[in-house]
Formats: sequence, structure tokens, C-alpha cells
Amino acid sequence: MSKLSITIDGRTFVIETPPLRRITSEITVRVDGQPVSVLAPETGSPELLDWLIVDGRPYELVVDPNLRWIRSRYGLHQVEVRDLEATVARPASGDGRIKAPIPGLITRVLVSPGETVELGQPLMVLEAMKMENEIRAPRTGRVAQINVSPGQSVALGVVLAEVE
Amino acid sequence: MSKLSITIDGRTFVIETPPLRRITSEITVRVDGQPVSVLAPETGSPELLDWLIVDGRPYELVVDPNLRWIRSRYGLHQVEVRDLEATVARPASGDGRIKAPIPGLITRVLVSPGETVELGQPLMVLEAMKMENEIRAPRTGRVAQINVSPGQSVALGVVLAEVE
Amino acid sequence: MFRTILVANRGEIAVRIIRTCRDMGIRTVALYDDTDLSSLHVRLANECVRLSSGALYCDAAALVQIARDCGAEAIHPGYGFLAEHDEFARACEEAGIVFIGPSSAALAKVRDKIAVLEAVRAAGIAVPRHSPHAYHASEWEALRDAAERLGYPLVLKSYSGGRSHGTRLVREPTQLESMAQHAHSAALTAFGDDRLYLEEAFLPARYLEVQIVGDRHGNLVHLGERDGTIQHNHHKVVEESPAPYLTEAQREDLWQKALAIGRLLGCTNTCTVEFVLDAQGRFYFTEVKARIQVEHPITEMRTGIDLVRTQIQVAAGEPLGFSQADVTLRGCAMQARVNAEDPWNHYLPSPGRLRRFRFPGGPGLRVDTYAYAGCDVPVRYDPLLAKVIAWDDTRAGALGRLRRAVADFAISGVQTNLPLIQRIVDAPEFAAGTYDSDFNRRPLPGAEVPPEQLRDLAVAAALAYIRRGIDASGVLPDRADSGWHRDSRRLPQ
Amino acid sequence: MFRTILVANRGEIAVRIIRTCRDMGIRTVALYDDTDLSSLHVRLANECVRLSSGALYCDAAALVQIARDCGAEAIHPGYGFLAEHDEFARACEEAGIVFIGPSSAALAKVRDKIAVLEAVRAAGIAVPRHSPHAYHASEWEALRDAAERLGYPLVLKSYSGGRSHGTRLVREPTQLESMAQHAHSAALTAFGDDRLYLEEAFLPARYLEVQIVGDRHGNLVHLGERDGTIQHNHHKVVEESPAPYLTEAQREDLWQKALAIGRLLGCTNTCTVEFVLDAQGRFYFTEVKARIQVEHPITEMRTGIDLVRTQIQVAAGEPLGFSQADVTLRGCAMQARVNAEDPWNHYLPSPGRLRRFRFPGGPGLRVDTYAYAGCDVPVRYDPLLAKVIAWDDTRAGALGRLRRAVADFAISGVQTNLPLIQRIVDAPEFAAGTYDSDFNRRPLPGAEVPPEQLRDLAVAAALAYIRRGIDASGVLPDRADSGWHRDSRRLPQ
Repeated sequence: MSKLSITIDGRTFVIETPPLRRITSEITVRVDGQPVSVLAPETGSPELLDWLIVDGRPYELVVDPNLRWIRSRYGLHQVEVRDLEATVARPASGDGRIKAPIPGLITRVLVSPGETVELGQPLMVLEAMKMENEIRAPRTGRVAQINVSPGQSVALGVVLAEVE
Repeated sequence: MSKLSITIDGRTFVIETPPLRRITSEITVRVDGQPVSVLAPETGSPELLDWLIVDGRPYELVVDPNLRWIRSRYGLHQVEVRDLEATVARPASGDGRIKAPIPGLITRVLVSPGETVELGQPLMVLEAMKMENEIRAPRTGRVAQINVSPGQSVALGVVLAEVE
Repeated sequence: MFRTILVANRGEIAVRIIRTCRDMGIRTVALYDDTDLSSLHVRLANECVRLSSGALYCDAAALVQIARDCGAEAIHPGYGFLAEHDEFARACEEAGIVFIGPSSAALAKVRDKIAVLEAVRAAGIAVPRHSPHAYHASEWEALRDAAERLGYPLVLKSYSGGRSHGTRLVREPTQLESMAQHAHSAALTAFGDDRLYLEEAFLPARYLEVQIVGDRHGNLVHLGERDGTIQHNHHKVVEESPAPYLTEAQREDLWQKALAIGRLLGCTNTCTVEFVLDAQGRFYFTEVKARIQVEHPITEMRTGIDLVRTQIQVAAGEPLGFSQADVTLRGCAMQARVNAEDPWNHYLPSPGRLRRFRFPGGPGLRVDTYAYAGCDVPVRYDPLLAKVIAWDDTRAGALGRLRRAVADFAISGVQTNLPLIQRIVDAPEFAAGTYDSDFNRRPLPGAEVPPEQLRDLAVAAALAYIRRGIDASGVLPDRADSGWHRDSRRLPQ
Repeated sequence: MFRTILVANRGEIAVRIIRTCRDMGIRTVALYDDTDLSSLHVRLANECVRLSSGALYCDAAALVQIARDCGAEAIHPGYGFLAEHDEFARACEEAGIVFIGPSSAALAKVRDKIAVLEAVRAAGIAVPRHSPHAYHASEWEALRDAAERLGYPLVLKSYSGGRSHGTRLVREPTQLESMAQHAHSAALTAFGDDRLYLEEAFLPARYLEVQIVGDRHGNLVHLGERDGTIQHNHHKVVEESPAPYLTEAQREDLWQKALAIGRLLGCTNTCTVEFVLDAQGRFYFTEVKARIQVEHPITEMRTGIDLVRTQIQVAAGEPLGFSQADVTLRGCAMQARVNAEDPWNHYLPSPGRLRRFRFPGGPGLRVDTYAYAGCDVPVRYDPLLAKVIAWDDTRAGALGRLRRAVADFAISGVQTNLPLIQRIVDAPEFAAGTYDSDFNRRPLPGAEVPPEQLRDLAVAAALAYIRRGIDASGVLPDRADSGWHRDSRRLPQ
């Protein structure tokens, strides 16, 4: 048994599910107390859930690995999951570390460690896919560190700088 | 090192290969003594080899699990592999056991155990995919056993009968 | 227009219908059984209903009930199953649900194949000489006597059902009894009716059909002809439009005959009028297929008309919206039917899970299928896996595209007839467009593989062997007689 | 006809070219680098050559040498890279290799954008007011003075290269310096040339282009116009033909102007003549793209002409084979560019390995791509993953198909702009066909999901959460400002 609060595109539902088994038979979940019949076939694909049938309506899905969104035929839906039975709450990360959003080449660094920067101020330029990407300060503060220098190639997710 | 004799569509080649590694760099094999450059990328797919580049020519392939044939863009090629370094030779199977070539329903059984049958004589009828499939004797001989009866469903590869 | 349509079919034609419905903003309800769950039609529909058994695809009462339950105002039957059953159409009509096809009255008329032949002959259009009745398996003497009067060669045809199951060419009187027994049995299996009738056979022949579409306001137009001569074990494999061997005068004659027959029989919605062309260039009407055909996409490619949309619009009572003069037959189109069949095993069906499934693409190409990588090809139904359709301004251009498309269709996990299709489209006689039914009797050589490429493929085999780590000296293909023969798919002898 | 063609490009356009070559029976040689190996163009070619570095795609001397080595008689440059470089065309000509495109002389003429504007104006066709020269980053004062004389709003454009990199709309004098710096830098990155020139800006505007094709025997015909107004961050996203907002008189005027400009500049092979339409309905010629365009399939769908085949035939010295009267512009076609971009991360490129990759299909649909399930989307090149092209007899029909096709395109493994495309094709203003460049500035609401479906999707999220076994209370999307901005893709303010 699980009990979850799911907010999707701004609407919230409380969903209770029985223990899930790896079968293609139908299960019944409760949404805001009402029973809903669900068939969620095993796909054998790397995604754990790429389609299911809810009350006779089929949905093909792409699910974000971090479950921040789901894509259906209707578009991209913003999702928030709260486990109502979980005992530990994890705060949303919001620190001043800036990670490379794409692999590329640092072409210019515009600030130095210790400098004070304002929200939105350009910190460096990352060239990728023949485009220049300006990297800006996520907050007003002091540049705690700059981890890269011009000419350096960076991989996805590498911490480039930190503003504290 | 392996040394193989490969007959494909009636032409035979002797092929020597170095030990294969799971890499995408090129290797050199010898075909009838001549060096040939091969790039056989790992695909991560269930098939172990679904494409490769030989001397700059790319090939997409479907390879029979039993390596009796290879399909390329040119068509279906009959293949025979002889391992010139193997010490054990396995004879081609040619017994009188008849296996279900497709799952289906036995609708009629036309002979009884002990009966003598001739090559090509109908033994039973298997219904599958809305078609009647007549199952015939693979050789002249005596029906050693009949393992099915009318109305019985059979799975792929089940031994239906044996003619000795 | 309808808000909801029940698609009372499965596989590629269910996908085809659902796509058009969605283009038109119509909700669709799909059906599936245990073996069908992974088919694309289940994923693309707005709703889906699980059938407790695959037999329900043929159960008129069950389908009408499902349509009521899901609020469908109309049912599209696709092809096969109940597509041409007048009783099903009548049951829909009585339940206030629109049957997307000809009226039940027209279906009943068309279903009586002998009466249709006689009506068409009475209207002055040539038909094959034929037996006066259809015969049950219990009526062997009457069938034999009818065959004597008709003479040989002749064709045994099943009286019910439009597909090729049960059709047999009988060249000699000595073959009749055993072939009739098989045909009775095959017809019973496929259609639940063992009756057979006889037609004179034309050897060699060409098989032609004309697509006609009509509304309930008296409009009836043709959309050109299709050739269906190229067959394997009585099943069409490659179809094309236009028929490459016709003169313009023959073509016009064929079209006008088809329209006359369509009017005579009260055909509306989409129907196909079938003809045989004999070696002397004479047309003989044979039967009407009162439904969407498997090969309808080649007509769509040439005309730009979505035939399923036309079916739906006409069934909703709308006028056709185009006249004969509005129809332009542009360029040439060809279709190859890719079946999940094992060429190493007498073309028996090859069910399984698809691993790789990559379409060919580019301008003038279309692929219709229910399948995708990871999908299960079920054992229970017909082996049609995908249709590859190529169009170009010229026949040579369309053929070039089809050849390339067939070579590039990457399928693994099940066996397919792609190698057979390759041999057909590579055959010089096919390229010349002069083929007739004798084409199906001649062996088709495989492509000549250049020696360098053959060497490369030997290298591939060596690497595949090593990667598998198989100890397999002297592995031989089991192409030699395996003791099996698929009777109903035997080539005419 | 050529026996072997070197396809000096990659990705979907290389696949596109190889397909046509194979349809024509021409051998193809493909190129790849380390990150490209799994792309479809490598698999479909007859031969492939590994480049030691991706930079070699832009290295004229290296490509000519490869063509010599592999015995290619012709080079198809695709679009981008060296497609419009007159020096490359000249190097090919000097090496005795046919460059499939306009002559090097025509390319040189077209490349000098300011001279072209002046020549066209001299011929009596309106062009935007523009700066008299192009300016290096070091010529800031001259650029500023030219801007003063021209007035605002104005557009900064890169002098080299046909793509939108470096294009900036400047609304106010205060924006000029910083935007010019960025544009200089972006142009240098994309084209190796930092020069910019200025054109008056029309607000709002519509961006139109006319496809023209010509041979070396004096034949030049147009194949209708395309609209390219719908853009995201200066890049076209959805294109269509015909432009829905033109009167027939405007359309005819546009076509004749394009032909006149084509003749004036000596355009042969395929060229595209670009125009801006201002709010008063006046056309202004802007530039010529002397190559195959990304959006050429919509023209192919309407005309039935394979433009790549035409390019090859004309380059081989053959006549066009059709006159203006032979060209029929049938129905409506639309194309959506599916990019591997992350909508949650400012539409930055999203490289990775494709897991699921299932095309939409059915009548009137085409998908051009280099990708397939299991393929790697490389980081180094532009993010264009696939083009979805929909055709129908009517614009409403084509739009219905495109909407459905975009909803059904199943891609996982990388992020895509499919949700953005869905919002565009669902927008009432797009359906009305009345849009102009202001469309790109307005927020696009997402589709209204019916409450029942939203509940179902919540169930899906719950099951996905449980299957993952994630302990994730309060996971929030990082759509909030992440400190990143893709400068060159900013919307005009």
C-alpha cells in the first residue's frame, strides 16, 4: 500500500495503490477515494512505465527520470509527488552552484572569485553546438569559486562556479 | 585467434580473426590470406551483431540465431560455418521426429502408431492462423509414436510424432 | 459528424482507421484480446475494450453491445472479420448504430456471388462461366457433375468470404476430389461455411480491380484500377496502380464497367470491383469486395484522397465532395505486403517479439503497420506485419523507391517475407510491367551479390559466429524437406 | 548520370540525399566522425569514410581529396557546412568533380548580400533599406553611424552564412552596442566571419520564400512559396506551403519576383528566394539561399517532385524535364522541426541515446530523420532530430494530421521541443492562418486537458513513482531561473 499526493498541471489528487506486482492483470487504485481500474503492462524497456490503460483509456508516456514532468499526447505536464507515508522530507535544492547545462567549451570568463555579482549578471560564456551560451548569476551574491578557465572543455553537469 | 571456413551463397572463404574485444576501434581480419579492415560496433541490442563496416562498406544485418543465414540489403544469404580449429564435429540432425512448426490446434490425426507411411504421406492436420496445415511424413518408415490427439493445442516445437 | 467510432478490427487496419479518426477529431474505441495488447491500435485509440476472447472480433452481437456501452455512433469494420457480413450491418442498423460500409441490402446482394455473376452477365458484361450453384462438402456428386460441364482448368472458390482461403486451381479432373476436400475444409475453417462454387480458369491471367466510392446521394466515382496479379500461395504480395500493361482504351473500358456494376448492385461507400484479364485481353468480372481493401493506400497515394475519411464522411450522410472530373490519378504507386513468415520454413507464420523495427523513409514512401520495436506479433491472426507503399511520378521511379525501401526495412525478432519481396521487385519481368499469373510459377533468382560484398558478408558471418561463441561445425539450413507442408499455401501446380 | 556521389554532410539531410541516390541507382559515400558513427546515414550509404575530426565537414580541401580517393564524380553538400561556399564549389570544379548546386560564380554573386540587395533594387524590386557595407567587430563607430542613418527598429545580420545565427532585432539605440557585440561573436563562432550588416526591420512581418529550380539550359521554374514566420529563438519551427494569408494576386506577384531575381543572379539548381512581407502587404526581397533548404519536403509533398533528384539531374547537365505549366501545386503541406532540446532547460540541446523512437504514420505523413531507437544524438551538431511533414488536400486536413503526428511521435532518451510544437499547432491563430511574427512573442497556452484525463495522468505519475521506488517528497521542476540563458536563442524583445 502506498498513499501519494500527486499534483499535475496544478490539480492535486490523493492516490492509494495496492502493492504492485509485475503482471499485466488489472489493479484497482483509489483516487480521492474513488476506485479506478489500471492496467500497466510490463514493457521490458529501460523506462519503467511507458504506457498504461486507466479506466479503458490508453496513455503513452515519457516520464522524466526525476519525475518532475510527464509527457502525454496532450503535451508536457508538470508533476509534483508527495509521499504521504514517507517519514523524511527532502528540501528542494536551491544553492548557488552553477552546473554546465550542456557539454561545451568555455570561451570567456567574465568575473573573478570574490567579486560581487548581481542576479542575472553574465559570469562566463560556454560555446556548444556552434552557439554561444551566456551563463548568468542565479542570485545576487559573492563569487565563491570559478572552476573553469577559457579554452577548457566541460562535461554536462560539471560545477562551473558558485555564487554564495 | 580463430580460423573459420565460411561458405556463403555457395562461395567459400577462409577467415582468420584476432581475439575480439568489445570496442569500436577497427580490427584487421584475414580473408584467404588478404587483410581486411573491419569495424563492428557494439550495439547493446539483443542481437550480438546487427551492423558492421568492412573495408569502408557498411552492412546492416539480421543474423539467424543458428547462423544458417544472414539477411543483408541484398537479400537472404545461406551460410555454412566450419570452425577449422574446433575438435568436435556435430552431425546435422536428421531424425524422424516431427515438431510443431507453429503453435496451433490439431484438427485431425490421419495415422496410428505402428502404421507404415511413405515419404510425404499426410500424418495429421494442424490448424493455425485460420489455415489448415497438413503435416507429412519426412521419410518412409514406421510411425513410432503419435503424441497428440484431435482437439489438442500444441506449442511451437512440441514433438508431434516420430517416424523411424 | 460522429463523435465516437468503434473500430471493430485489429492490427494495421485498426491503426489506419484510428489515425484518420483522430485527424478528423473523432474519438475512437479500439478492441484487443490477450495476444493483442501490445499492438499499436491499442495505444493510439482514445479508449480500448478488452475482449475476453479473440473470437469476439467476429461476434456481431458482442460488438453491437460494446458500441452501445461506449457510446459509439458508428462502427468501422475494417477488412476481414465482419466487414462484409450483411447480418452484422443489419444488426448495427437496427441498433441505431451506423455501419461504415455499404448498406446491409447491398452487402446481402454482393454476398450471393453466383447471383451477382448472373446479374452482371445479364447487364452485358462478360463474366467467367461458372457452376449454377454452390456446393457443400456433402454434395460431391453435384460438384463433380458441374465441373464436368464446365471443363478444365477450373477454379474452386469459397462461396463465403472474400479472401483467398479456399481458392484452388484445378488443372485436371483427377485433382478435383482431393482439392475440393481441402478447399471445403479450408473454407469452413476460415469462414464457417464449406460451400464452394466453380469458375472457368484463365491461364495465364491478370487480376485487376477498380476502386469505386459512392455516397447516398447517387454519386459514384472510380479512383482507378489496381493490379493484384503478383501472388505467393494465393495471397497478393505486391500490388500496383495503374496496371502497367493496359492500353488507355482498356483502362477506360475497365473503369466504365466497374462503375456500371457498382450502379447495378447499389454499391455505396468504398467497394472494389474485381476482374480477370485473359491472355486475349478480355475482361471478366468476378466479384465485388464491399469494404476497404488491404491495398487501398496505393490508390490514396495516386489520388491524394484519404479513403477511410471518405468512408466515414459518406457513412455520416455527407456527399462525396468530389466528382469524377475532380479525381486526378497522379503517377504510379506500388505496395508490398511484409508478412511475419519464415522463408526457411515454407512461409509459415513467424510470431514473436520484434526487436528491431526500423521503417524505410523519404519522399513518396509510406509504411502502414501495427508494430514497433518491442511489440508482439501474435500467432492467432493473419501474418500481415506492415505494408510498404512507394509512389513516384513514373513507374520506374516508384519501383526504385520500393526496391530501396524493402532493402532498408530493418526487422529482427521474427522472420519475414522481405527476401521474397526483394526477389519479386528485382525481377526483370516485374520491372518490364509485362507480368501475368505465370510470374508466380517461375522461380525467382536472388540478386547477384558482387564478389567483394559476398566476401564482406562472409566476414560478418565469421564475426557473428565468434561473438556467439557457438561450436557448430557443419551447421546446415533446414531448407531441405522438413516433413511439413502448408497445404493451403501451396503454389498452383 | 553519376555512378558515385560523395555526400558531404551528416544527419537527416545526408540520409535524405542517400535515399534519393539509391532510388536512382547511384552509389553513395557517406562521412562520419567519432560522434556520428551510429547515425543512419552511415548505415544506408554504400561506403563510408571516417573523418578524423568533425571540423573536416567544413574543410574543402579534405572533402575534395576524399571525393578523389573514393572515385566520386560529384559532391552533394546538403545544407550548412560548405553548401554555399563558392570557394568549395570552385575547388570541386577545378578538381573535375561536379558540385551539386549552383555554379561557383552564382554562389560568389549570391554570397555578397549587400551587392545582391543593390542589384535587385536596381531591377525594380523592393528591398529593405540597409547599411552600405558590412562591419567587423572592430568597426563599431561605422556600424553605429550606419544604424543612426537607417533608424530603428533594425536587424543585425551576419554577412556570411545563411542561417539565423547572429541575427538580432534591435528596437532601441541603447540596445545596439551590446547586441552587436553578441552578434559579432555569434557570427564568428558559426561562420568564422564576424561581419554584420544592418537592415530596416518590419514589425510585425511575415517571412516568405519561393523555391526555384533551374537547369543549365536556361529553364527556370518556381515551385510555389513557403512560409517560415513561425520561429522560436530565431529558428524556424513550423513551415507551411502555401502561405495561408496571401491573396492569389500577391502569390503570383511573389512567384514572378522570385523568378526575375533568379534570372538576374544566374541561379541554377535549387535556390530559395527570401522575402519579408510587411504589415501593409508589401514584399521586400532579402536574400537568396543557394542550396537545398531544411523545409524542402513541404514543396515535394505539394509538387510530387523529388528536389534532391532534380538537383542531381540538373548538376549532371540534364534539362529540368518539366516546365512551369507542368508543375501542379496540390493541397497544403506543413513541416515541424523536432529538435533534441530541453524545454525545462531553456531549450538547450539535449544530446543522448534514443531509447524509444516511434514515428507517426498514415496517409499524407512523412518523417525525415537520421535517428532510430538506439542511436546517439550527438552534442556537437545542430539539434535537428527529425522533420515531421503533413500533407492534405486542405489546410485544415494537413493541420489535423500534423497535430496528431506530433502527439504520436514517441521519443524517449533525449528531451525534445515536441511540447512547444504542440502548442504552436494547437494555437487558434495558427489554425486561422493569420499569424505574423508577433505570434512568436506571445505566450502559447498548453492544451486544456480534460479533468478525467488529468486524473488518469496523476495515476500514471503515482505508478511511475512507485515503480521507481523514489523517496522524493517535494520534488520541484527546475523551471525556475537556473542561472542560465542561451543568449543567441533569446526571443526578440
